[in-house]
Amino acid sequence: GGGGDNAGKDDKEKGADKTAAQEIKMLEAQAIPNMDSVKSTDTISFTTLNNVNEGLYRLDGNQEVVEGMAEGEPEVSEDGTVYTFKLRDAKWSNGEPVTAHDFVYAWQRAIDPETASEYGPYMMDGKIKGAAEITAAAAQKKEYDLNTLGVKALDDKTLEVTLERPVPYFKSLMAFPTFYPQNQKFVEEQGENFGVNSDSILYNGPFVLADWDGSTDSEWSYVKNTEYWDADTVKLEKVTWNVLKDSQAAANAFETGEVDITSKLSSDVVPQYEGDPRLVKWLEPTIFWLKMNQKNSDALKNVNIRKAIAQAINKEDFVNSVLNNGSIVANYAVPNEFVKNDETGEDFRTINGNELLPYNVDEAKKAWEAGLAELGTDSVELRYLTDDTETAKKSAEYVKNQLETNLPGMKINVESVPFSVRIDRQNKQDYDLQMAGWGPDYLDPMTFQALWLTGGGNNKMDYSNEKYDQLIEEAQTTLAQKPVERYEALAEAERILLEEDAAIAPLYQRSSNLLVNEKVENFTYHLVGPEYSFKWTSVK
Amino acid sequence: MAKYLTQRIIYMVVTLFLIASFTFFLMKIIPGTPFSNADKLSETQLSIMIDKYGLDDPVPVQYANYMMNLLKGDLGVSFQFNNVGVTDIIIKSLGPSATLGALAILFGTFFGIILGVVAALKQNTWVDYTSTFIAVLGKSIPSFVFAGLLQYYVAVKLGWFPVAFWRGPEYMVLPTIALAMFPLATASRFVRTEMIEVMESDYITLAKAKGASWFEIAFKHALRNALIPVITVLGPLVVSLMTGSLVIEKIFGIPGIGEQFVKSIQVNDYPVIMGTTLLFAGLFVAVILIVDLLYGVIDPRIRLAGGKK
Amino acid sequence: MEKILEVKDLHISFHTFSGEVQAIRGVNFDLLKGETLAIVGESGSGKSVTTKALMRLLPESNSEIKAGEILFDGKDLAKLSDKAMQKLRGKEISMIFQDPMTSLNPTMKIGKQIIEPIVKHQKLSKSAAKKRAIEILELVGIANPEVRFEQYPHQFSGGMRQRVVIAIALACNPKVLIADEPTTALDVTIQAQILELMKDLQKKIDTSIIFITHDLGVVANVADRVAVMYGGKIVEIGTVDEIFYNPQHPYTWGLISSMPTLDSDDEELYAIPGTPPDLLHPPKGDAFAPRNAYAMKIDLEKQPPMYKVSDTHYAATWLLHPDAPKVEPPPAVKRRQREFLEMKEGN
Amino acid sequence: MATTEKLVEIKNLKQYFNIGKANEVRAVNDISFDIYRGETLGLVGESGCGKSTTGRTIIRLYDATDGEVLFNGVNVHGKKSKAELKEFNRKMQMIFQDPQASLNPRMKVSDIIAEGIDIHGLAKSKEERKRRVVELLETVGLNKEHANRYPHEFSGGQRQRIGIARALAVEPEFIIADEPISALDVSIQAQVVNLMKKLQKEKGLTYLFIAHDLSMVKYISDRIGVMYFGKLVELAPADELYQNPIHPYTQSLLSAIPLPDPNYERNRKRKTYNPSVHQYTEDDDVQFREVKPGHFVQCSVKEWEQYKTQYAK
Amino acid sequence: MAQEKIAKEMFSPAQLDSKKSEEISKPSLNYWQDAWLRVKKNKGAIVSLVIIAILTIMALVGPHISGRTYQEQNLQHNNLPPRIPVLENVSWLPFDGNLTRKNGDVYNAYEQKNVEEYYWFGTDSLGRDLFTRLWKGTQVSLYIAFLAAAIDMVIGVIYGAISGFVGGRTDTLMQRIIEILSGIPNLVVVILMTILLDPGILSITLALTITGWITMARVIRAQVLKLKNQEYVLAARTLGLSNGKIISKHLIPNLAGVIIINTMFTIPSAIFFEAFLSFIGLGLQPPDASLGTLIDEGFKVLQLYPYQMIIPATVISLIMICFNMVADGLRDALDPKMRD
Ligand SMILES: Nc1ncnc2c1ncn2[C@@H]1O[C@H](COP(=O)(O)OP(=O)(O)OP(=O)(O)O)[C@@H](O)[C@H]1O
Ligand SMILES: Nc1ncnc2c1ncn2[C@@H]1O[C@H](COP(=O)(O)OP(=O)(O)OP(=O)(O)O)[C@@H](O)[C@H]1O
Ligand SMILES: [Mg+2]
Ligand SMILES: [Mg+2]
Repeated sequence: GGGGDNAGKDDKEKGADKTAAQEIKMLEAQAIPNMDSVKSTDTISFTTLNNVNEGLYRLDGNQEVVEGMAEGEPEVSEDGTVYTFKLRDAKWSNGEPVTAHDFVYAWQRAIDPETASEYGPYMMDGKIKGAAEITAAAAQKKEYDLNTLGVKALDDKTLEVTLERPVPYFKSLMAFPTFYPQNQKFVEEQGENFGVNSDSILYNGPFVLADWDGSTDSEWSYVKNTEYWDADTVKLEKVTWNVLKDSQAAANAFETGEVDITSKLSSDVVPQYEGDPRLVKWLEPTIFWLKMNQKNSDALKNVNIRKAIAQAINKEDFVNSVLNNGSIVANYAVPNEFVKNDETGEDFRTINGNELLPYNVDEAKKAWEAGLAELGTDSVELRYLTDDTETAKKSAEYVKNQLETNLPGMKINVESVPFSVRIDRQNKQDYDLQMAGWGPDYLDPMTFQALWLTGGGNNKMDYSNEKYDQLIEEAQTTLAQKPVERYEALAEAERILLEEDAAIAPLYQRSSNLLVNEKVENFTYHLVGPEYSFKWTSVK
Repeated sequence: MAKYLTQRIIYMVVTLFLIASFTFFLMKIIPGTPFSNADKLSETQLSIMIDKYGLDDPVPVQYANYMMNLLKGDLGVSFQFNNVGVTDIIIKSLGPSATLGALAILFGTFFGIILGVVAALKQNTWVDYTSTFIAVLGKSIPSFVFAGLLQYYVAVKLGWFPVAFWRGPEYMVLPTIALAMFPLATASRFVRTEMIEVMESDYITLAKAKGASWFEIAFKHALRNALIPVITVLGPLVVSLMTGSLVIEKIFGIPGIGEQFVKSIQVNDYPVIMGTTLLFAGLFVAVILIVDLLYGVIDPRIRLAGGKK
Repeated sequence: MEKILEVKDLHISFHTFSGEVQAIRGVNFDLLKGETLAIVGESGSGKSVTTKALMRLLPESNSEIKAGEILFDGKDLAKLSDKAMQKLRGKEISMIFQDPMTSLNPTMKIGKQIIEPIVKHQKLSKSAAKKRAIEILELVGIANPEVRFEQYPHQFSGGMRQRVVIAIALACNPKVLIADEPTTALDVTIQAQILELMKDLQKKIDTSIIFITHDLGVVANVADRVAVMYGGKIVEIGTVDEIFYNPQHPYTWGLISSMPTLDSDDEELYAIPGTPPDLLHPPKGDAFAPRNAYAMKIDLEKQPPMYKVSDTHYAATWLLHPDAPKVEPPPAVKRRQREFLEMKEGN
Repeated sequence: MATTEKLVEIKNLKQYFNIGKANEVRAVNDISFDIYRGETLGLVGESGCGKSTTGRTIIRLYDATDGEVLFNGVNVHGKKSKAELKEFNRKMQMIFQDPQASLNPRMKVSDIIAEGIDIHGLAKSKEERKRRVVELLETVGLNKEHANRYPHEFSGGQRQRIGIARALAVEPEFIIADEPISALDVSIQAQVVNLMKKLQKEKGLTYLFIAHDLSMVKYISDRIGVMYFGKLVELAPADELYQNPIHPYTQSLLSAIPLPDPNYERNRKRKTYNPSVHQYTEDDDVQFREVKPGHFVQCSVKEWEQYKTQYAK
Repeated sequence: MAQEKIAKEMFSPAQLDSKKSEEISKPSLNYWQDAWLRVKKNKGAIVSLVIIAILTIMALVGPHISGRTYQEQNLQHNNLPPRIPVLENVSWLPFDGNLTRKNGDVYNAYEQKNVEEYYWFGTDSLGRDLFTRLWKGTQVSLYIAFLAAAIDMVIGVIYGAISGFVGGRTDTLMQRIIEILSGIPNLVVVILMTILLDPGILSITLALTITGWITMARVIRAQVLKLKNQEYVLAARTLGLSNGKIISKHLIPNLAGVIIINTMFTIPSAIFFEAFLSFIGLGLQPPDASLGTLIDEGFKVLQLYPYQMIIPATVISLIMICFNMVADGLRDALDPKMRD
């Protein structure tokens, strides 16, 4: 407590002497929609939560899980389904201690159908014991008991979590804001008002949120939390945020020094900073692919046609000339530089590489001919559903051109619609081709591969392969605690998905680009959930 | 007068009610849900959410509920934000938009009128052509281009004004100029046309015969009479400017209602769409009323007719 | 009597889409102090253009004074600067227009419109100007001037508006008052009132009036002298008696005989046939010739000069040339000429 | 040429505008008179007294608020079949005040004149239509070259003659001329008046001639009605009205007309009319009464007696 | 007065043709010929008309001149600046294929990419020929403008004419409807249209049409109110002409001027509206192009490849200026007060 205080003060004085104020100015493309950790669903809310609150663990700059509210490693049962966490001494910003009950309360709230959290069930169903049952009961309007959720406070400082089955990546999940603690008394006191502005939130993270007026506010800031258990590590005194949606405007503001770090730049702006050291790039684990809906189109039921489509697009040209922002060609369904094998430390991609049905016009044409012959037609007309964003439209133009040029007889009708409409049509399977992207919610290939299970919630294209289903099932059960075999099974599944079935046609893995003032040190970004951490960042 | 006003207000309420109803049903036709992560929700979960927000009720029932709440002054709670009342959202985001809109209207009409008057007085001279040119340019260059150019050249290159944000008077200059181009162009066109007509009227000749100077003639005699049609077009323009130009707001990072509105349409945030529509429509009918009353202020003949009703 | 205004050989053209309209083609006249000169002539003959030229109110964009002088107070108005002209307008020369309904600014209070020239030219204070304005309103016969002062034109009837216009014109006791068809838009009873008012006021402030109309009844009522215009020229000018009782120009004959008198019931009215000349392409000879039953060959070839009939009476017709045959004017005119002779003898 | 056969009978005609509103106008307020076949009835009065409204109501441009108009004994107002309406539209025609405004600027003169012919199917062939148009043009003193021109190419007098030709095209019996000469130049007024007189003689037309210029009205009319504020205040043969104007308003009106005679003008005495001279009371039965044979005046019983003694010979 | 000698015989009566006195010296021109004469005198309007004609022709033939289609992509040739044979040697003209980097370096993009061909107006990020796309875009923009204007004219005119002519309750009701329509935020309607119909040219046009005609209807109504009491309309009624015929024969022809002028003003706003829709992502679907989408795309890369925006922006401005000039010219020409 007291020591931390002094250290903070010293830092401040030193900072003043060094003339480099420990303060940075950030840009964001959106306001913060939701600061209720169990209900928030979007990156900016997650990022804010990540900096002003803390779960059992947090991610560091190497995407490694490091200690948070939990002290040390959890105790895991033999079968890998029961985790026991020891909590450290930490305080909420109102002085109350952070206890195991706070976690139990938050998690139960997150799964409670009354709360209508989107991420609660999404993150817990099938993983935490009892979660799926509660949701199912509620959907059928039956009684349910939140206490059946597999989370218990053994005492104030001990939290026991029971899983449905072993979840190899469970620890990394604990860094995700949905699993953050909430102080029951405070939340209930605030009632409707909980999380509506910076005064109606309790903080237990490296910073506290200041002058945030609520979701419509376009300016807010983080101020160093001197009560934070690891306050010594935190160098920054303040991080101010502003909302600016336009990428070019963001770059302009950066040029004039009005901001230190821009929001992510759109690919139109990136080429302006080609070779500029201030341009910071990293590969995001987000893949964009064409989903091929087998429900409505006979052509897409035909594997040759699908293979033809998958191989007919010159992705190299696309990422280099059209996107031109550091995105890379993806001939895979699980991203590169995303997860490493716990045991070997090898990237998941090393198994299958980047060679699953790559661009090959000749092969594509062959498959096309074969497919057309099987269908007994010489032309195929497909609807291409996509978002109405710039990149989506440009991709559509390119893909359409490639398919129509390389596959004679192909006709693509582009339909670009707002996001919510696209999702609605996806859910109704009202499309032929769909350009969709997927980003992970936890650090495991499963966040990508569970998508394509037969009847899976996100399949929505009538893809079904028993073998694939079986491999995934194995990875989730029998192989759950054997990392090497598990990865091999997953890789085999990926190969089936792409090479054998050409169920989807991956295009590229996106890269993030933003401008960072050279005075900023240890700028930390993450690949899942929250985007940035400022715990370790400082100003030169 | 009081009777006339009450009658007008009743009309306004009916109009508003109809607009609200139309919008409600139109909005319900838009496919999709208001849940931002609908692609990640399982079917069971989706059904729980839909049930919880009453979105599976028949549309007429939803409509009736909405209208009942509206009568109580309850506009509902936003979907995209946590626990934020629609009223709150509207009040907060209307502020900057309205300020900016008002500034743009004032600035734009003021210079537009001057431009129009000068063009009319110097009809078919280079002054006139220049003014036409400026006006047409103001109308034909899309405002995002104009805003972008201003931002890059004036703010970044020259450094005269801040690039973006909404923190004080100096932050208002560039967006105001960008937004004012359209009212400026519109006002100058209309004023020119009307002024030309008014300048041919007998009372202007009489004013000349009295020995008035051109300045007195233009601004004391002619302008007022030329303003009526200008007001007619500017009325609705005021509404559209005050309710936020999403283009300007986006480029200059102004937390306004225009952006808010478009976003809410895109994510199917029904309560916000409805609330904002009601606001826009309310402003619209109010402005029409104000314009009608203004006619009276400007033209005493109309005042009498209005008063008689 | 003292000449107050002299117009010499005025030529005015308009540049229009279809070409140059030679609206005024050599007009000469002068105006004496305190007299009323009526200008008559058919529509388009150039009456308004002539008087607007005096005030320099012709549209700048397409009109041009091609030649001539307008002498007022020793100054040539045709060449005066705009500034100087502004000082003159409303103070030395003022004007009344035809339509009282449109010549007042609908959005300005009556009082303000009257005060304007007073403040401008007489440099009076606002309150003094108001006093003066109310006086004038009283003078032109508007009851309750204090109340009326604060009202708008639409609250006035046509006749009252024309009184207001007159009040404005007379506010600075101008030396010359130009009235361009001031009563044409009014009905007869109000017309009579306005005419009486004007005559009254003229006596009081001793202005000279140029009175434009095409109603010969009105001319007979107000004029001391009459100028008859046709096709951009003055074709006959003389005292009111000379013009009405001893007209010389066939156009004047036509005008006079086309008016029914109270006892000319059953004869067919004399009607001037045809249409007015096209001033875009003015005829070589007498502009009236194509409509003139008495036209001679010379009329088609050459424009007639002004022939002197008496010291005050001039007419531009070849019929007055010594070589011209004597012609019989229409019966109505002959009757009048007889009356004229009787009158002369009576005197 | 005027007969005693009643062609048009106007009985208690009323025409109110904006009924029930604050700005109600009683433009025509209970007037009755007859028009004889072949005569010209002049209607005079100050601006806004309801002359045009009377004319327009008679020809059914307005639906009468009350009262009836009999044409050849048949009520013009009330429900009518299409055929009846057409028949009526043929028999009764109108000439308007503003020759500029009464001709469609986008139509050729031939089409303007032939409009009635087309509507009523009066020409069987194109040639006949053309012949009729030329005939009509010549009737009004124009020639066939004018047929293919547009109204703006004509002078005011010529335009008015085109308007007359249009009315004549359907061979009407009765023409309402609403200030047909007020907008014309003096020198052309005579052209139109002469033409109207000539046509009346040739075709036995009946005119309702509305004007406020009394000298022309007197010249053309057989009888003259004087209107004041929606009421007919006096009706008498033209000469009689001029010599013996009875109603004070008529006297005032006559005294206001300037005549083209300087001597007369110098000596003219104008009378003013002040409605209060009548000193009518609530129970005075003010009515249109015959003071002398054919000379009607709006008066109370008391005035009637007085007028009768004063003016009866 | 100096008397000059004049031959006696000159004083004999002249032969006057009585017919001649009714002669009209002006050539017979109908209203439109007359208006055309006036427009012709207005140089700005004529030049504008010519430019519009040229642009229209180019919109039709332009996409076929360069031999490349508007959707043909060649990524090896992307983002090339304009280069035109001959003109490339004129140093002050921007047709030499040079580009400037952010740091001020000038380089020749063609040499850098080893491109031999000439792209007159350069290429975009997908390596498509901007010359072809520009004219394709002009075509679409003009099409949108004309179609929107046409529907707007039809609906607006009919609606306004009925409202004004019938009057009374019908008028009140129709005016209320207009009020409500203009009260519903345009954006809601537009977004809805583009969602319900397949997005693209048709839905944009429809969206435009839904509220675009309101101004026209208002103007027409006001005019009809004025015209329907004109004496020539009354005359037609006394002749027994039916209401429908009165509208079609008398009112509509006299509204033509107002209609044309208003349409001229509608056209630029339609083009503008489409550009706006493109900006918010509701416009045309790729790879179709309109001037609006071209400007929008070009604007994004303005700092690197300014030509991508400047060229379409110039064309759109040109179109707007021309239509405005023509509209102004027409207004002056058709204004009855301006007639000789
Ligand atoms: N602004 C103008 N532009 C072109 N021609 C004009 C203009 N003003 C007048 N004219 C022409 O000048 C001639 C004389 O017109 P003016 O107005 O003086 O006639 P007027 O005698 O006053 O006729 P009225 O009795 O109708 O008032 C006409 O032929 C007219 O067409
Ligand atoms: N359609 C109408 N609606 C309302 N009031 C009207 C209408 N038409 C005429 N009036 C009113 O009726 C009265 C009589 O008008 P009318 O036109 O008949 O007069 P008038 O004697 O023909 O006048 P003028 O000599 O000016 O033509 C006037 O007060 C006029 O304002
Ligand atoms: Mg005149
Ligand atoms: Mg009338």
